[in-house]
Amino acid sequence: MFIQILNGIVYGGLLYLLAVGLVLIFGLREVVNFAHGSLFMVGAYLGFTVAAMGYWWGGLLVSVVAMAIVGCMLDAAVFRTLRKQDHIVTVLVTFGILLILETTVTAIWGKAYLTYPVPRLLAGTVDIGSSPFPIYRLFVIAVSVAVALSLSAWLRYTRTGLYIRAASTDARVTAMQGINVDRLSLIVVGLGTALAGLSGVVAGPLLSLSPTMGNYILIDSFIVVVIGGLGSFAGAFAAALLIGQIHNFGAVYLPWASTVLPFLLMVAILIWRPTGFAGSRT
Amino acid sequence: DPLRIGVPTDLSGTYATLGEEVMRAVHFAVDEANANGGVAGHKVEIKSYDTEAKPDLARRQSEKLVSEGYPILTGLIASGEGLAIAPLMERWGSIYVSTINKADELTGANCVPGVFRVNTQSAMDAATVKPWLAQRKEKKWAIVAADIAWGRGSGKLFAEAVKSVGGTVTAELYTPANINDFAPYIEQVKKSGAEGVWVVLAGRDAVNFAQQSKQFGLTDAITVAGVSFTTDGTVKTLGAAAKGIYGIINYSSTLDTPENKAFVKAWVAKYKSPPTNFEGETYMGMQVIYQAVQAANSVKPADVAKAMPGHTFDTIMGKLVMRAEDHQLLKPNYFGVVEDVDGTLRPVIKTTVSAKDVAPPVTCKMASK
Amino acid sequence: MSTIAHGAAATVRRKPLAGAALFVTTAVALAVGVALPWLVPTKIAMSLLAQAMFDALLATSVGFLILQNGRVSFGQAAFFGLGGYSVGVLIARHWVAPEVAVLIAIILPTLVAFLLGLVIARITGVAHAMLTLAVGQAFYEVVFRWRELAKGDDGMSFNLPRHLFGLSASGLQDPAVMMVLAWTILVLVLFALALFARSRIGQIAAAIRDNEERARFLGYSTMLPRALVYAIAAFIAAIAGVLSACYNGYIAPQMFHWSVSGFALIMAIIGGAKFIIGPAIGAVVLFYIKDYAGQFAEYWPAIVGIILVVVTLTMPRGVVGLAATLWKMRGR
Amino acid sequence: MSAYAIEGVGLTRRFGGFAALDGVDIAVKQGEIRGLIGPNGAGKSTLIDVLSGRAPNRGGKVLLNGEDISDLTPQERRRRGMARSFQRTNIFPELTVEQQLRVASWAVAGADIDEVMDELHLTAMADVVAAEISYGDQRHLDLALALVGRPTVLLLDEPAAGLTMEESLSLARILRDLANRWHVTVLLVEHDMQVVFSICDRVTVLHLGRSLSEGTCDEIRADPTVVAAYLGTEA
Amino acid sequence: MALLAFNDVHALYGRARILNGVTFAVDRGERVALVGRNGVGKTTVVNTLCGMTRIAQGQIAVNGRVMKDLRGYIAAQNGIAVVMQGRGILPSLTVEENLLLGTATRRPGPWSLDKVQALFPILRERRSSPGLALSGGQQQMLAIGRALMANPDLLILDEPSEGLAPVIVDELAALLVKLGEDGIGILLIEQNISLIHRVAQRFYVLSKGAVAESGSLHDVSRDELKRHIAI
Ligand SMILES: Nc1ncnc2c1ncn2[C@@H]1O[C@H](COP(=O)(O)OP(=O)(O)OP(=O)(O)O)[C@@H](O)[C@H]1O
Ligand SMILES: Nc1ncnc2c1ncn2[C@@H]1O[C@H](COP(=O)(O)OP(=O)(O)OP(=O)(O)O)[C@@H](O)[C@H]1O
Ligand SMILES: [Mg+2]
Ligand SMILES: [Mg+2]
Repeated sequence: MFIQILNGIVYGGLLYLLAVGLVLIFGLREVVNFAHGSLFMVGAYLGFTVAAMGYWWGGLLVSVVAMAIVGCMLDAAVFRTLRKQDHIVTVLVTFGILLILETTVTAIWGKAYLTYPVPRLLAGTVDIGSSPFPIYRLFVIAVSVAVALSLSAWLRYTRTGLYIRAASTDARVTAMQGINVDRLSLIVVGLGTALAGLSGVVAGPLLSLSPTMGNYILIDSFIVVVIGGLGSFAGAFAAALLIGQIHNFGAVYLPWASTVLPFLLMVAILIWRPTGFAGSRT
Repeated sequence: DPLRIGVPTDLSGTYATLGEEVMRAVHFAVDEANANGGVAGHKVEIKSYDTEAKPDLARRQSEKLVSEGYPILTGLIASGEGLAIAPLMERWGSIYVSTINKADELTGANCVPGVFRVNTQSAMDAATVKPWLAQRKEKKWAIVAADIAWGRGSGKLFAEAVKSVGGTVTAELYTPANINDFAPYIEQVKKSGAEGVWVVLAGRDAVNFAQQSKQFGLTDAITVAGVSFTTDGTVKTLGAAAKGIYGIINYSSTLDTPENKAFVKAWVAKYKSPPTNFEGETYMGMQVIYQAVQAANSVKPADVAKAMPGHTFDTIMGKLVMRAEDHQLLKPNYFGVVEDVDGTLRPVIKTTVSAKDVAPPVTCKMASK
Repeated sequence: MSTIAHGAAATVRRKPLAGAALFVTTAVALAVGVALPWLVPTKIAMSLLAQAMFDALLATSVGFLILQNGRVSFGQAAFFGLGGYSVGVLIARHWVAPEVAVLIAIILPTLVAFLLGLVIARITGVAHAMLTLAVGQAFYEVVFRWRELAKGDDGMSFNLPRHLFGLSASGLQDPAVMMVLAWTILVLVLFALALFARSRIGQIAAAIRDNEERARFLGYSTMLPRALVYAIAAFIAAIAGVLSACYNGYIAPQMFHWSVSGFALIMAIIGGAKFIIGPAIGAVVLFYIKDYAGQFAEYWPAIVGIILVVVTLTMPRGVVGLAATLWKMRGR
Repeated sequence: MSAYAIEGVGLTRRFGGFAALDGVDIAVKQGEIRGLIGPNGAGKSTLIDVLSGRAPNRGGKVLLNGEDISDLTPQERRRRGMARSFQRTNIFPELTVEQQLRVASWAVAGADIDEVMDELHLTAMADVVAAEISYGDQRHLDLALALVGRPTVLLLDEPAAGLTMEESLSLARILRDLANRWHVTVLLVEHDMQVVFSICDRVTVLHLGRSLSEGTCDEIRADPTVVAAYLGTEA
Repeated sequence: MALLAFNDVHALYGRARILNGVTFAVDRGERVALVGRNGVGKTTVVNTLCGMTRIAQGQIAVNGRVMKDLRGYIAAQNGIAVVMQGRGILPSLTVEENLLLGTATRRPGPWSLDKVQALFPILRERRSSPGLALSGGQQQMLAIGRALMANPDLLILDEPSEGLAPVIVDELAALLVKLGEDGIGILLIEQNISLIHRVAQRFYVLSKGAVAESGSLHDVSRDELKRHIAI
């Protein structure tokens, strides 16, 4: 039982890492980023390539840094250009980017599934209540909690955090206070994409790598974002943990409905509160 | 006039890796035939379109191939794709040689004159399990299977087999397709106290399950066996995590027949690594097409179709008969384990079950026109 | 007080196609439909055009929901699939007369959508998109797993009856016949939607889309008009599903899959979701682009991706939006 | 028919522990123009929200022509003749001025909109989408949406805000006209004292969620507490 | 050198030309009113300064420097604070966070959180409620307070009296006069003639997208000003 709860937290943590990037980008650019899953995938492949040379932690670093740069480029080249367009139009662009990224990765790394090694430091299992539990999974929990805490602290207590929250509500008004929103969004989209890279690497050893791996987790992340209340970071964290648990206990107790449970939960929550857990945005 | 074969297959969907194997085997067979002056004097030409493993797209792309003059089709992967185009063969005046679809219906309830199957259908896999199970000492088995028709069917047959040899099934878990985290299922297998786990998963699910059970120490603790689980592709991906996993093998490059040895040798010369199970099966499909063309001495699909039923084909698995009643090629099936062969891990055949013993019952009522 | 003539130099409303023009265009389009078998050279071209028309109907359904309700649906495949499955299952099982099966296949999704609309229409934006996705996937899961209904994930083929509505049903699987039929239906649907948009209820729906709260303070119940738009959209999707299922003689869970909904949405936006005809045009354009890109084997997604990026960066209002802008410029 | 067109009894609205409305009673006679004034945050908009059904009303009662309408939805209240305008402009941004007025008129049996457009200087921009007209014109439009179909009870939340002085006075004339000729009852929230004192029959002063005093314009103008708390030099 | 100078500025929204050659200037310590009918383009003047329109012709100079690239944040970084029409309160941020946003440019000066909260006590009382929860007039105070927090050289107010109770308008008038005397430039866009008369020294009348009239407020009576606006 306890192990199952722990497993739920692992999956929830992973979803959070991905969802929080979506929230960041949605907040500032109002972009529903369908390419996020494929950025996660690219991050995983980059990390994999370095890790395969024997530098696991180097892979992590390379992936995060490279994805941050990719994020900045994406913001400057695409999101900034489209900032005045209908949000639905930008969805189209991100979908196009998704297709391009998947094909590119296929061309470079091939279609075959790849397995990402676990770093030596975190290999093996520990016994939790006489049942072996992979150390690596505890690491996943640690990473997501660390990201959650530092991100909320950053957003809540720093000036940049205040500006980001402000710009996420109304970019025009925020700019009129003398804040360069384009630069801010470079940081934010870069950060969000870097987090996608981070989650790609962190998820790598749990999942197999394939050019479409992002698609299998993107929808769960969107559910997290929506249940959390669009644009809410704390809400996303709570929702991610909830979905993680639902996923686990659904698999155990309601296997025939396990795939629709997250959807049902979302429907129920939205009907109860149309703006999600923490939603006040209009 | 050339022999034109259309290859609608999945190049970008869920089974894109298989599609890649399909294409490699088709190209190999075509090059080989053309280097030898073609098939009965006919040069071989192929054309391929991506079906994304979606039935409606499979239909559209197949129709395009047929209309562009490639009326002999092969290479579809998902059973749904094969089932979707089967009824259209007559209208299009084309034939379909199935090499990967596993659904029994294709040559059973839904059989049609224009469809032939070269590969192993699910019922044949099921018949392979019992002889193997009888010789094992594990008596408590858990089942982890994909929650689709194939997984459910296989799981059920395995459970029956376990009971028939006096064992018990401790847990029967059906997993949705393409989930990311198998931890809850692994945990349940562990808790059930099973001595072995029977896995009916393919592709990404197979890889994820194997990798995660290794991390949880499951693979080392109990016997792991499965169907389609130990494909060459999966084993290659998993590396060391695959070692010691048992499984049904439909084709293996380690198969010890002279025809196969020649084929593997030529293959390795070209691609540097031995052919995978899907590559072997696809190649066999091409062999069957070629020989039917030779027998018919025509590339017209109608003539080729006439030459197929009851014909004996000379394949890499030996001389095999295309059963006239349902167009299923009667082939042997194998059981093996992943072992180290010349430094690489590969599924190695341990038990061979003869074509006669795995032959499925005929359920097809072919409306012969 | 003098009137404020100067300040009002802002954009003047786009006048909808004048009544007469609408009727003439429709008549011409119908005539073209009748002539299609002589215009389209080969059987396969006819078959492709017929299938492009199914996509166009589905995209029109998605676009209509955006235009009239301001709601982005990521699950319109639910009604497409429901239409297809209803007709397929009912005909295969011979539970009712085939004509009744067709009617049920169109009415059932419409009703379901109406009821759903009452519940989910008050949710907006991304959350709404996810909700509709959930609905679509729920249907998908059901047919995927309910093997007794239509063979689950493998899908099911079915034979058309000999006659439908007194006509030979085999025509439904003849590319030439299906092409003309689908074209005609599409034209009539677009015509009806144009009439709806000008009607009272259409404009009230547009007002509700724009500002629901104020519409209520003007005295409107906002639930019914929105649910009605859902129902109409589903009705169109269901027609597409029925046509597609009959043409293929095959139904599979993929009909419900979110990727079908997603592509329909993309088609609608590429064409220009702010125009009634936009989604249909977008669907046809994307259908042929994809078909063409298919030549590049597994690299087709990149080609489509690049086209999507380029199209949105250069014509954010869609193909029809660009055409409209060019048309206006010509007038100057 | 009740003597009062619109009546609120014990109206209360709380946000957490804070009472924005704390048991306010108000009753406006048929055809009367009642001014509602008070400091910022006194609860005026909240009162309008409760009367019009925008905000839930906990514990009090709303009567329209003597009939209890507390549980009715806004649309039902509108159909019974109650209309309102908004302090924060609340219009249909993507519809043209004429389109939205037309939609408004359909809800009340196709009333004429030309007169309203004319009176509120919207005719010149009839074909412009509302998002693109100036703020002041948007205020006009907001008011016009409430006036279409000549409701019997009008709840107006700062209709003159953002208008030029001259337009404010013309607005005052329109309201006076409505009340005199058509017996429309008006509850008018306004910080423009010139408007309030020129047309209101009586004035209610709200303070901290309670009714501070009520009386004729002269009485209110003379009330020292009102002057200190609210009017300042305007008195 | 003027704090802000518009020189024959022509500006467009999309294709619609709204400003047709606007010329005016505000200097340090000057209190200037910009008046005109509804829809004449007053807010557009502010929006143009903030880069929200396309300038077809003409120049805008801040502190004597001609601005090439007018983007949203540039005016603020040059010491111009704006109280926007419609207030521009960030609804999900708290009152205090809204105020702190005003200090984004980190300009030194007399105004601090404490002083602003002393000026409008309600902003202290409700400092941790979301901006959304304020009444209309309270939001207006918040918008004014936020602009003061920026310690601007030039304060632009677009109809600041809207929604404010008369006593508060009195206070606002006194405040603006005081600010002007302290050397800050004030550009007041208003409909409330009495406030204009109490605050401004000079006025510009906007009409047909250009300045039609200007002069000193000492020289015109309220009625004359009204007539000017109505042209
Ligand atoms: N959603 C809310 N949450 C918390 N408090 C609120 C909310 N809405 C309003 N209030 C508070 O209720 C009180 C009354 O607000 P209301 O808008 O009715 O004032 P008002 O009299 O209309 O003021 P103004 O003249 O400034 O418009 C105010 O103190 C306001 O801060
Ligand atoms: N986004 C926009 N797009 C097109 N035209 C616009 C837009 N915003 C305003 N306009 C037009 O510009 C003109 C000037 O508007 P502006 O808001 O500057 O007027 P204003 O003088 O501030 O009026 P008010 O006193 O009502 O606030 C108006 O006629 C309006 O129709
Ligand atoms: Mg108010
Ligand atoms: Mg203005």
